[in-house]
Amino acid sequence: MSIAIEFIDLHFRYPGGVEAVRGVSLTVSAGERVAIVGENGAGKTTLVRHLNGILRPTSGTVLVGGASTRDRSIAQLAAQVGYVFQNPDEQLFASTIGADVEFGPRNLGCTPSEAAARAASALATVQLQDQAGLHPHHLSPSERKRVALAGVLAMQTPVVVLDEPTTGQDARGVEIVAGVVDSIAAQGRTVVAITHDMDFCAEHFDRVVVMADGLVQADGDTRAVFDQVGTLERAAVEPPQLLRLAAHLGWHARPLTPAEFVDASTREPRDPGTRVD
Amino acid sequence: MTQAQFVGTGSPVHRLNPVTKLVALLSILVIVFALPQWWVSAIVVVGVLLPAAVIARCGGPLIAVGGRILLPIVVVLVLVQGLTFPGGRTMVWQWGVLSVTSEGLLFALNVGARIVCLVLASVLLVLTTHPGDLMSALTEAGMSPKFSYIISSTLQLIPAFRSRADAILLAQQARGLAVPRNPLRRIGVMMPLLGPLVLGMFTDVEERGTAMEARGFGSTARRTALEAIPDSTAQRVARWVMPLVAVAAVVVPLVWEVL
Amino acid sequence: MSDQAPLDTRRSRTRLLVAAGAVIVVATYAYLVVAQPAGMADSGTTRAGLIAMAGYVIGAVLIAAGSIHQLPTTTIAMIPVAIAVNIVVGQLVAVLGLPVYLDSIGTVLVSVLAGPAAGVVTGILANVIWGLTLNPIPLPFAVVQVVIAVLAGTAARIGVFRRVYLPPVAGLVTGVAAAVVSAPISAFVFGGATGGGTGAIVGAFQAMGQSLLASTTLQGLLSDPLDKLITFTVVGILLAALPSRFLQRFPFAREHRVVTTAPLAPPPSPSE
Amino acid sequence: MIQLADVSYAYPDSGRFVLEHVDLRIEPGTITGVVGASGAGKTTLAKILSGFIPHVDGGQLSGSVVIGGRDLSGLPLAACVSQVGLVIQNPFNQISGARYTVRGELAFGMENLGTPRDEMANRVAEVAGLLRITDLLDRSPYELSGGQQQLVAIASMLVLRTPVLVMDEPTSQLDPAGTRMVFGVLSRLRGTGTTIVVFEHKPELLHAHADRLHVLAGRRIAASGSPGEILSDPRTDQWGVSATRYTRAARLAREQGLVPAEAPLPVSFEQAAAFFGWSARTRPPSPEDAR
Repeated sequence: MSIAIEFIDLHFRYPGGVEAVRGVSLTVSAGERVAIVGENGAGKTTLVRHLNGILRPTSGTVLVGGASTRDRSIAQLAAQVGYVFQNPDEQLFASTIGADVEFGPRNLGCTPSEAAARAASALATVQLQDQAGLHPHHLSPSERKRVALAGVLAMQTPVVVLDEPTTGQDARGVEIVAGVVDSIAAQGRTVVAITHDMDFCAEHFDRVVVMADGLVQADGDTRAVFDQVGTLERAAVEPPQLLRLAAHLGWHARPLTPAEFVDASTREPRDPGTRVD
Repeated sequence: MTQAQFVGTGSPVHRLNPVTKLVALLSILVIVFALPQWWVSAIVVVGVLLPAAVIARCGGPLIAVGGRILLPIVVVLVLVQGLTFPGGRTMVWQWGVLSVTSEGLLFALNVGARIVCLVLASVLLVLTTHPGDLMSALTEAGMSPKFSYIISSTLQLIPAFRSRADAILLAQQARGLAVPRNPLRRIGVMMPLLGPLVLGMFTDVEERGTAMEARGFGSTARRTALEAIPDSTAQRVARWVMPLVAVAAVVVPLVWEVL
Repeated sequence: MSDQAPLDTRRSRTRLLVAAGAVIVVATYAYLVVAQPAGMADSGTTRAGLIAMAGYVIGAVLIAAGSIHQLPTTTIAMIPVAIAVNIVVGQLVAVLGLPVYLDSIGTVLVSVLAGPAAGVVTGILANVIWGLTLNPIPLPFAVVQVVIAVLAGTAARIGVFRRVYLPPVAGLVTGVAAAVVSAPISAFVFGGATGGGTGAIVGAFQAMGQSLLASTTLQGLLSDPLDKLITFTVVGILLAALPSRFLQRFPFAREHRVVTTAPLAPPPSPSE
Repeated sequence: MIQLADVSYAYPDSGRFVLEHVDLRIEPGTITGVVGASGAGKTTLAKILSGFIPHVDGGQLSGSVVIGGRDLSGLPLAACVSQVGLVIQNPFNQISGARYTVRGELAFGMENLGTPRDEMANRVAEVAGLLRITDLLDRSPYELSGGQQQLVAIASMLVLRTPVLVMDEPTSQLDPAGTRMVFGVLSRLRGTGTTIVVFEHKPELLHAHADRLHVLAGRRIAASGSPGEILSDPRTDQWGVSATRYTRAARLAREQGLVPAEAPLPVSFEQAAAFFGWSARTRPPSPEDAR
């Protein structure tokens, strides 16, 4: 079961007076993998916090599965939009990992056995299945972040929002998170991720939204968006390493992954010294 | 930012050494409680506290903060003691079973005046003294620097912990937490809310302890201070005179009664 | 009170300070309750308020000054976090709409894990922070925190937190003690009017013929025991959910086996 | 100079070793990086270097830890702390909160050690200048960005002028801007003679700033070498160490026979430009490319 999400001329002003989102209209259809990038303070988190009702629009509307979020509580929206927060220590509470991951499904009304089954499969997805009996605080910080991810995956929501999933993760942790993003999308569910890791973004997201000053500056296919050097510079966003290198070598191709880069290197013209800075 | 209510107007009262102001506060409390008649408190409020507030240019905040604290207390005091004061005998007003006694009202007046004086004096100190200066001055006067660390860092941690509590609530609601209607099952909801707060506390404690040791907090060297606290001989003299006046306020009535 | 004195005289000095403080508090309470100053009945022009205030505040200051020197840096670093938790727990509890404040969970946790001395300093300074930030009224009640911390630490030492049904009992006892100890301040300093709701209850008891002190004591007995019962119960649940990694870092908790943790794993031998 | 010999350690009540037979040698005045998967024992090694293990965390430590010619296990914590400054991962907890301005926070450590007032003022000004945070001195430490707070945390250790500075994943919680700020500080510290040991994940920045890298894997030092050698080593995946996309693309090109097998793999942007620029211009890379 997958649903679309839509922002219609969304404005949001914090009580302190700062207008963090200044008119955003955006549609994400079911099954899409969208990365939202931009400097801190660009309005990324403020935007996605409207999806599960944490924030309510100052003006404009947010549709999840066609219905407005205005008249539904966070707990109700939680059945459709799973939200993985940046800091796992602000949600892990149970004395074992398994019990914590079952918290979401139990709240959605799953029977204890079904919740346990969902938790087991979610922990397997993040490769923590054999630590289910451990206390969360006996794990390393990056493993705890994966427990929090499993806690939302177990709710099997049609939309999953990830806030900085790779921050504080080591190499293996990033690979596991990447695998999760791919598997969620493969099931036809929608993934919306906020990230600063441009290489992770290039390799695992088919659409990128660049935000700055509370507005969408660019939105489209990953390859196309990362080619708009001017827009990226204004939004203080560094393009992925391989794209920067390809441009520097004067290639026409815009490779997103190492494999694409090597493939492109065989086809690019071999004229010496054509270096475009 | 700290949670303290400090209002930095830079007035002469602000520039006083915090210990002087603290000694003044304590002396006023002793005097007001040693001479428990209501007019003593009234004189202190009108003669000392209000002028000081005007000089310190924070009369407005004093009335606002003081008022918010005092209003419910004074109203309740007058009602409760007026109507039900145990020693009440001479009826002043009666309506059905309710009767207000003059002794009750006098008791409420005496106690109320003292509470007003106590609250206004403390709030004035808090409004005119930055907690950092108060702590540095007390440490210089011999208080253990561990107190100064605890109070200052707590004041600055509270805003961060408030936002952490909000974040925990949001995170659990985002996982479908809804507060059950019947109170008994609400206790079950306690763990998902308090658990992260307390568990997070231990991680902080481990890191903060390490950071404090790394900064020589456990050292037994004679501590120094980067900022000097303003002081003057006049204030040093005042810090001896005021307590003497307070002691006199306690001793004189006792001697008077004996004679 | 600088830290230069050699260790042994410092240790004896801290015990002296704490003992002196305790004696003053007990003497104050005894005088006010037992001696029941005669002039109380007329117009509140007695010195009971001064005695209550001076005795309790001086006592609390001495106990705090004595206790602080017994605490190592890691425990000192814990206190600000515990006080912040104390103050912020109310924010989360408000969501549950329970008729309690639960504003001493941090104090009890510190007493149970790091010992009564640490709990005493946490409780007293939590009161001072309250006075500096919101409202000076709780300041004279600082000594009530001493009672809560000492009882919590003692309960932990005798193993109350090893059984899930014992903490509520210890909480009840502590709540009663807190109500009794705070009554003189509430009566003689504030005339029973420390807040809107509490004042009304005191009035009701006085209307039934109780003295001011008896009324404030009874009012305290209506609210404090329930609040402390839930506080101790919650602390018991939280302790059971703590990983052994956190627990074994507190010598007091380890020494008195405050929470039954599995016997310590034997140290490994390095592989060749 | 830092010298660890056959160091093994197990946390109390854990029953298993986190580090076994670790040998490590760090030259004075250098910037050394230590890489390894999360949970490989990086924080543990950082605490051993700074004396917090065993003095604070307890547990079972064997082997010798010699810094500046003295074995830490024999010294009281106060002496260790004067030798080695430790910057922890979360700047929020490094900041004591005992003072209300950055200036006061920087002086706090020196006040505890009884440093004379004017010397404190000089050192605060000097370190603030070195780290370019002079304009933050009068602001509250709690109103800064993550990156700025981490600079304040580093400065608060630098003012104590410890010969060694250990940094445990200082940028793990920062965004790219904050990360660049912190690593930028490293290059400016090179001239001060302080020996710096950084535990981090970020390959491109380690390659740019570290003189030498050590890999922590399998509870011991699995490899040591220059950043170029370590970060292009085929075993990085097995060590749980992240390689740059340049290295990954170059390794793929080598596996597909597009470049000679012995060609050293690039780590940085410049090296990769030369490496793939070569593939376009059919010229074998010169040795100094593989710094």
